[in-house]
Amino acid sequence: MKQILSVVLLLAMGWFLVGLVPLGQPTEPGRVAQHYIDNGIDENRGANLVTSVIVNYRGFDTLGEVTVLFLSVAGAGFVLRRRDGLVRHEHRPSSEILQTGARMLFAPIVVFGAYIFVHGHLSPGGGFQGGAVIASAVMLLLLADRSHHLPHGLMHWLESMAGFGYVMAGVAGLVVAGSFLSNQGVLPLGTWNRLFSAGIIPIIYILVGLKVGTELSSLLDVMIDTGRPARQEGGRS
Amino acid sequence: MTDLMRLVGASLTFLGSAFLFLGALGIFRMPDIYNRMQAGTKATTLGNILTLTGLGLLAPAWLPKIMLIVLFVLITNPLSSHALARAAHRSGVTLARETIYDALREDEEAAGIGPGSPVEIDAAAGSSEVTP
Amino acid sequence: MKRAFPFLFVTVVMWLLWLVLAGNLDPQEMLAGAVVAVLVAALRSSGPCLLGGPEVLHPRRILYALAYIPYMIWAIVLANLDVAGRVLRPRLKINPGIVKVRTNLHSQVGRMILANSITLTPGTLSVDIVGDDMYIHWIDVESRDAEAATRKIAAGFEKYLEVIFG
Amino acid sequence: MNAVTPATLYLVTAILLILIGLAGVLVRRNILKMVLGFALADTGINLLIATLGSNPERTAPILDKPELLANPSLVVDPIPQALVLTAIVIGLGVTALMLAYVIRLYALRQSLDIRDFGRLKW
Repeated sequence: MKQILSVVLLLAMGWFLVGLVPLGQPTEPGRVAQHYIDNGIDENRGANLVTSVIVNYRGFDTLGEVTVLFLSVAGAGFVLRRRDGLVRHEHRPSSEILQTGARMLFAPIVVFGAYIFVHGHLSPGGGFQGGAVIASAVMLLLLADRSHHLPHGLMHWLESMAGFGYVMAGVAGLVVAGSFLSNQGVLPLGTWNRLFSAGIIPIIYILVGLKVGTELSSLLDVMIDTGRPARQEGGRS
Repeated sequence: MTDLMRLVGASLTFLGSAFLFLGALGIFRMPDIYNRMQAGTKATTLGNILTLTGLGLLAPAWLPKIMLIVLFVLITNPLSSHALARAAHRSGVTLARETIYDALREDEEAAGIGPGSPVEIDAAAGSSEVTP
Repeated sequence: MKRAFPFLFVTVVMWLLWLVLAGNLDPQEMLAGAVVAVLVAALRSSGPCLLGGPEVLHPRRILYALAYIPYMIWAIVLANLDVAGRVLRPRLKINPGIVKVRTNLHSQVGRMILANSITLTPGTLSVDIVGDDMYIHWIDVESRDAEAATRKIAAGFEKYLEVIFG
Repeated sequence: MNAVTPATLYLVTAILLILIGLAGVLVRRNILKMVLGFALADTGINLLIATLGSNPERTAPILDKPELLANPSLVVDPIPQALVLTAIVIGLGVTALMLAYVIRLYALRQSLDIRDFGRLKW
């Protein structure tokens, strides 16, 4: 009965969605977007307009987004902190070949992640993507070698400093140009389409990349280190 | 020049997809996980390399990055299949009926551990110590 | 020098990787790449300890490494023709088993590359490594003897890898 | 709607993804599969928003070529893409938190069946 009900509900919702969406009509940018497109280069010098929108025009939202990510990681860490009902994994080293490969690949993957977040204002990519790539390198290392310990002190320091730096960049805009996270006059805007351009945008994206990378790495560390249930039997699966 | 390069690039891409298809067919036809992985790993590696190289010839600006991807695939693809095969053998996945010999099982049994046992074969034999 | 070499080597390789990714030689890119390369090489986890000393750049080793590339490509092509032949035949012609192969490589990277090469060449797949014994799944077992299997499967690669990784 | 354009295909795919994901949440009893359903619906919504901002006659909003710089009206609306980027990150955070709770719940009852967690049901 419930199954049929849910199918009917879904069909109704699908019908509603299909009616809501303008199928097959190309959309033109709205008034705000047209302003960003026309003036984005003059105001920010970042070739990637999406980055300009995220880090500058809607930079305050991104600060909130970074906070949400931090809170969810902190929440996951808090939920998984208590270990009652769980025992630690017994230590089973993986193959020597795999460990060597993981350690060999770690550095290139981190460089690739750094490349992505440093070039966030020039090409597709940015702090969140680059941070995720770096976290994938850490995951590779952790999965290949469970005995590997992350430098938690360094990571916490980096993470807090990155968040602090983001807010400080915003305050600098407030002091110099009179509005939080303003990009005018804080740093020279530079030339279009070169690496050192777009004022504080690359700085903020580098900070976001470091923050996301360290946050996701600690999340993976907590999840891998959780252990398995003490009892195996019982319960429908 | 450009026409020739387009032709070569398109042919390489086609050849690569043919090898990828053969790999998929191999996974379908082979009897057990190890034999399937044999077909899968080799065919996907060469298939990827050929497809990517063909793409690089079609768009020469991408060639350096594509060579990086090829190198990455060459390292990671066999590594992952090694990890999968090892995990399969450790958790006791049976070999195909046609299999004639299993040295690893014999050595594990000689060391007194069965498949899926949490005890490490090298810890039990006390032989190898991996030093970083 | 001996202590600093792995760090320098990783830095230079990462810097070159950055320049290939950036795709141009803008001095700004070179500067940023150098900063990132030094930082990454300074990470303890980035595995400079996998390398030996400066002797890895001996010209003889580089020459053998260059010769290894076409040898490997040829082996991969042969492997794929082998797979294609087996898969397309109406009746599967397989005679599989897991054999033991002995390696006398000591470098960790060398052993990894040996295992990868074995996986990519005709009819063999590396399953496990315990000490100096590699367990190889062989799709068409010709010999159960470890010595003969080593000669048949690994010797060709080891000839090169022994020189490259010492 | 005369011809099937790529945008139409994306929209249909997006709606199907949303519906499949919600169906997973409603019908499945395994909590892990419900989380997967949420993630699937999330992807569908992202695809929907990104497609709504697309236009086959325009290109990506990255002005990295001189001809684009001279004529910026050749690019699409950047706002939906920025929104989707934010949504992906928030979705990741939500999924991570859900998975952490799944691990805790499994430790609590040794089960992932939603029927074993009926205490709050009225």
